[in-house]
Amino acid sequence: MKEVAVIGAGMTLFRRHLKETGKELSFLATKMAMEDAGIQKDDIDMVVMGSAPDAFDGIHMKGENLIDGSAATNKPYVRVFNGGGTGVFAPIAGWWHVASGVADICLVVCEEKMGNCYPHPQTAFRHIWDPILDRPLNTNLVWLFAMEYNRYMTVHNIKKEWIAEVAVKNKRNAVGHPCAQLADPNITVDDVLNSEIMAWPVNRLDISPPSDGAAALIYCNKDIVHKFTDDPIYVGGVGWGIDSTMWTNRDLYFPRYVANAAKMCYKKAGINNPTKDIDFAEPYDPFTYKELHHMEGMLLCKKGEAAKLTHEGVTQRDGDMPICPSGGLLGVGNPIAATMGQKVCELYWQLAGKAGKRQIPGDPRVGVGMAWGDIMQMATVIALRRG
Amino acid sequence: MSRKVCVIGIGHTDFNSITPGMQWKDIMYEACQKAYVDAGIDPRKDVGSFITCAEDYWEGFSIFDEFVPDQVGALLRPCCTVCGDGLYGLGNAYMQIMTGYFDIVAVEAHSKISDLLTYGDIMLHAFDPLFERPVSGPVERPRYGGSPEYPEESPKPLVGRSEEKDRVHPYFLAGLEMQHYLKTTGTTEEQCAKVVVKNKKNAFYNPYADYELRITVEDVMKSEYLFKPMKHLDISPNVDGAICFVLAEEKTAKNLGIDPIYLSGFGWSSETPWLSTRGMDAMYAKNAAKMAYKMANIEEPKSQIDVLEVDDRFSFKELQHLEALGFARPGEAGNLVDEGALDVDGTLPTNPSGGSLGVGNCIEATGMQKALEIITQLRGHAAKRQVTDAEVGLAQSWRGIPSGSGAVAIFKRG
Amino acid sequence: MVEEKKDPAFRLRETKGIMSWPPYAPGTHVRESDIREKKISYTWWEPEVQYAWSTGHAMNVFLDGLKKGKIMGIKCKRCNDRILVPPRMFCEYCYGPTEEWVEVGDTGVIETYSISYLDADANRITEPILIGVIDFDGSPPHHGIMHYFGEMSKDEIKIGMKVKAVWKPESEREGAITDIKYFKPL
Amino acid sequence: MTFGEKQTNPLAKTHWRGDMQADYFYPSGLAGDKFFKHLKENDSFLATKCTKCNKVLFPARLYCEDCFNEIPDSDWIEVPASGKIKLFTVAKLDAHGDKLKDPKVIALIDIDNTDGTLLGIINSKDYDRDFTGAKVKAILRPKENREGTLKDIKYWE
Repeated sequence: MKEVAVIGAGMTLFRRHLKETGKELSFLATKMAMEDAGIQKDDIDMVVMGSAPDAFDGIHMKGENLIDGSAATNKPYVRVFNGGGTGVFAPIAGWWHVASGVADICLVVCEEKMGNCYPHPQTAFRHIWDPILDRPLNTNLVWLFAMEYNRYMTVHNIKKEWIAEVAVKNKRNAVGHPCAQLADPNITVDDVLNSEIMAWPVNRLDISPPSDGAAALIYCNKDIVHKFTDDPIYVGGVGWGIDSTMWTNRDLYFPRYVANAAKMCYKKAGINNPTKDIDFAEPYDPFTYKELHHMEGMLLCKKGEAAKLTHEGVTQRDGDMPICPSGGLLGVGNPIAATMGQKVCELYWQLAGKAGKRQIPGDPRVGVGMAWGDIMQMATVIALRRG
Repeated sequence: MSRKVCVIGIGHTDFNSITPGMQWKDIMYEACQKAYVDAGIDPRKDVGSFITCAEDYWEGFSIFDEFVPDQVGALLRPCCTVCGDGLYGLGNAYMQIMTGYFDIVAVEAHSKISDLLTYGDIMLHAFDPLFERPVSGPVERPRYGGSPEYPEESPKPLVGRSEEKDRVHPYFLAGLEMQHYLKTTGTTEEQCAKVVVKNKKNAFYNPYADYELRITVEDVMKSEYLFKPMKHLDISPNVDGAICFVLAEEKTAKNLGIDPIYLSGFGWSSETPWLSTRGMDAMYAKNAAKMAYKMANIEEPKSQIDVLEVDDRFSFKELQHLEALGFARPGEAGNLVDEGALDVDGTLPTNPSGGSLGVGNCIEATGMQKALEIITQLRGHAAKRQVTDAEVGLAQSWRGIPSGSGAVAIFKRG
Repeated sequence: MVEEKKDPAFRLRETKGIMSWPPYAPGTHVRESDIREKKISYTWWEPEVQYAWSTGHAMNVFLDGLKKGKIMGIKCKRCNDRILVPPRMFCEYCYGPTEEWVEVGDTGVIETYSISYLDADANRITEPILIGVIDFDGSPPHHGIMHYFGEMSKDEIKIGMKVKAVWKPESEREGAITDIKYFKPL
Repeated sequence: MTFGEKQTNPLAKTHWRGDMQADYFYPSGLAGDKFFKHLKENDSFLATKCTKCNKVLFPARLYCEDCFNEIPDSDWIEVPASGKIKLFTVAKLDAHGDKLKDPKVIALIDIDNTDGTLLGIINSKDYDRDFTGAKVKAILRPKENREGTLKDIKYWE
């Protein structure tokens, strides 16, 4: 197995609607990553595309449509997909392209254009449900999360106020992020609690917004990394796993699939004690409670304790265990697959000391990113380390 | 020290034009269970990772990946979807095994295309929305109508005027490509017809094929032009079916007591999605083959490869792909079919399974169906269509209209 | 358009080297009003996307049961007679085939729920929908289906509440999940 | 048989109807927006020149996909809305697989002064003619009816 290093990353603006086509967004992100790494199109051996449902962009086999924007014309190119998990899964697929020795330099591009689905991407989300059991009930995606939120909150007896603090933290963290869609330096817990109720217990500010956007990442293998940097960032380990399709046949209070994926990743990355060995984490936070749910799944705290840690400020950027220093999905935006920008690119920027205003103090060495997808069943975890 | 990847189990369902009584989950389960039995493994204990090859719109879900794990045995295990042909799945499985993370990986691909009622319209949905799709017809739904409910504050925007009533079937693009191929290489329509006759005949000896036909070149030539110069019989009809492969690292295979068939090379490549600048010369197959030949150490494909399964969703594609893969110079693949070289007992047996024309177009499982036949041939289990002394086989696939992407896989008997 | 930004080519060159990453945020924001006022050009398309999924044997029995006013499950005998509801022909835990149909009864407890002010197209509604997961009495813990709740107010609903199905009259049932109107307090 | 039991009753329900219907809105993009706004006001096309690859890309693009460089504003050129038929086909089926009332002649047209092509409908009912190489020009809608999409081209002749 070859060791894999990250040598460049790029990311576009995240907004509800962007003027650029999907191809153009991919191009802008890819070009930024290529400039960061200092490579040309010809240097790239293989390309991995991560993009979530075709039903957002409104292009069947949309991977094919994005080829030219991803510097993949006349190159080996493959698209991988697992719903919301794609944002971290595409970099995992890129990792195996290099780790297997098949490619020396691999480009990973993630793109999403949710604004194309009109009037609201919700129309596409209707079709993620089981066609026979769920769709006839006129489902709305938010229901799923509201139900999981409620189960989690009730089983652990957690106050909604504490969960709302996640939104406050992330939207404030996003203030330093040039791509952020919903950064807000002045937001308070009351704002979140008093925002419109969408599907109790989920309020409007508990949800990350649908966005357009793209992100890109470039890997190379350890043998050639000296050509690009003296202080390389390596992929320590990866993990992914899926739970049953039948989500009504599991207890939703704890994401056991996240725990499985995290254990796989930590084992490979040599992380024996997650709370100690990990300096900061980027769990997937499309909803406020999800960040807490995932912290528990990623074994960063005991079951039911994540909200308390948040309340005590441990997860702030300057806390003991910074969580979502990028601003996460709640602050920066949620273009499903392109959240690679916050979940993986951010790890690289933080570890390489390139995070600017968002930089976490104290010389972080190990960061973990995580995404979650499908119908509350898919977990993808990646660990990056310095040196 | 270096790892090698081999195929230790294959399983498939029957291929049928429709599959009533079986959900997509059921056909996937059947194919996978057969493959696990073939390999003699328990998926819940032995398989490290699972891959499915699918595209959402073919299946009817916004996120098809959700509806995969239970029936492939991947509960609480690593499992993912590769949006591509089955051969892309095999390549990714190869890479996963080479990383050392896993010793056994299962790859599944299937077609449940009979679930989809608007096949043509979905294929049009893959065309570029700005510069290609509007040519096909009206922007508003011609037949089914209806729109989601628009909120008052943001009513439906101006959608644009249309003079036309119907949308054209996207296979017109294959008609254009066929014309390009015939024109640039001097291949004749009769030569394409001979491909149809050969593949439909081979399908008689393949128990799982669904579209065998006893016809002559004249019958094909008399069939109606649907997308001139493409005739009705030049087009492969759609079929349902599922296929599963179990790949393993060499040592694991030997521990299981299996005679390995190596996946010794794979490759894939994508041409530009812009029809406006694409060459239409199957450059994707050329590039993919180059990558695969290099990996498998093949310098003289014509003499080193014994049996071939190339993509033949449209009859001319078989000839075009043979040229792109380096088995004939441009314009000469037609002579091969004239000489009978492509027959099962010829010098270059091509599509002994019947190919897509004989078995049916299995959408994303097309490459897997090809690979399935190669494995069957290399194992010597192909009965009446067995190619003698097959040691090395090549499977090639194309992702279908309107893409310019394709993959190649090379298998060697151990 | 919010603002007509510079040529992106120029933007890429100009900003190179700034050490707050991402160093720049390429992309041109479009507001909803820009679309309505046609400040940007766009193409519209309405695909026809129609399906007829094969139901398969397990779902057939389940839907047929609903028509008769029964909720059907199936046993996996290798997994301690675990009852799978909704049923399927294989068990995801042991990967073996399932057999022996059982009726699980139409009572259960609320596993979780939500009070929704959104309809399927994300439009706001004033009368909330009560929706949640019912864990059937006749099935193993945490095994059930999603459905509506009725005859209870949003203040009364809580996790753990006992509920029972309210069926449509037999003549109106068509073999669908909507043959159950909702679940009411027991 | 891999299952404990299978469907044996031919009268049992076999399928469940549903859809994935949604409406789509595709912004024309940075390059497309210029292209279509130009087409709305003029009877010609825009193309872009990649000076590095020495190619005239049509339709106009933001970047050259081969060398992956951006194309500056100065390399945008105007080209006539005419060309030569490179390939054509006579399509007889509609997207549902039924016969079209009138077959359509669809062509790939080499646009003059560029290295690109465009798909177009040829306004002709002569289904036996070989159109290859024929010179054609785009017949556009009257300016007041143009919407800034490819639909502004009525057909080619």
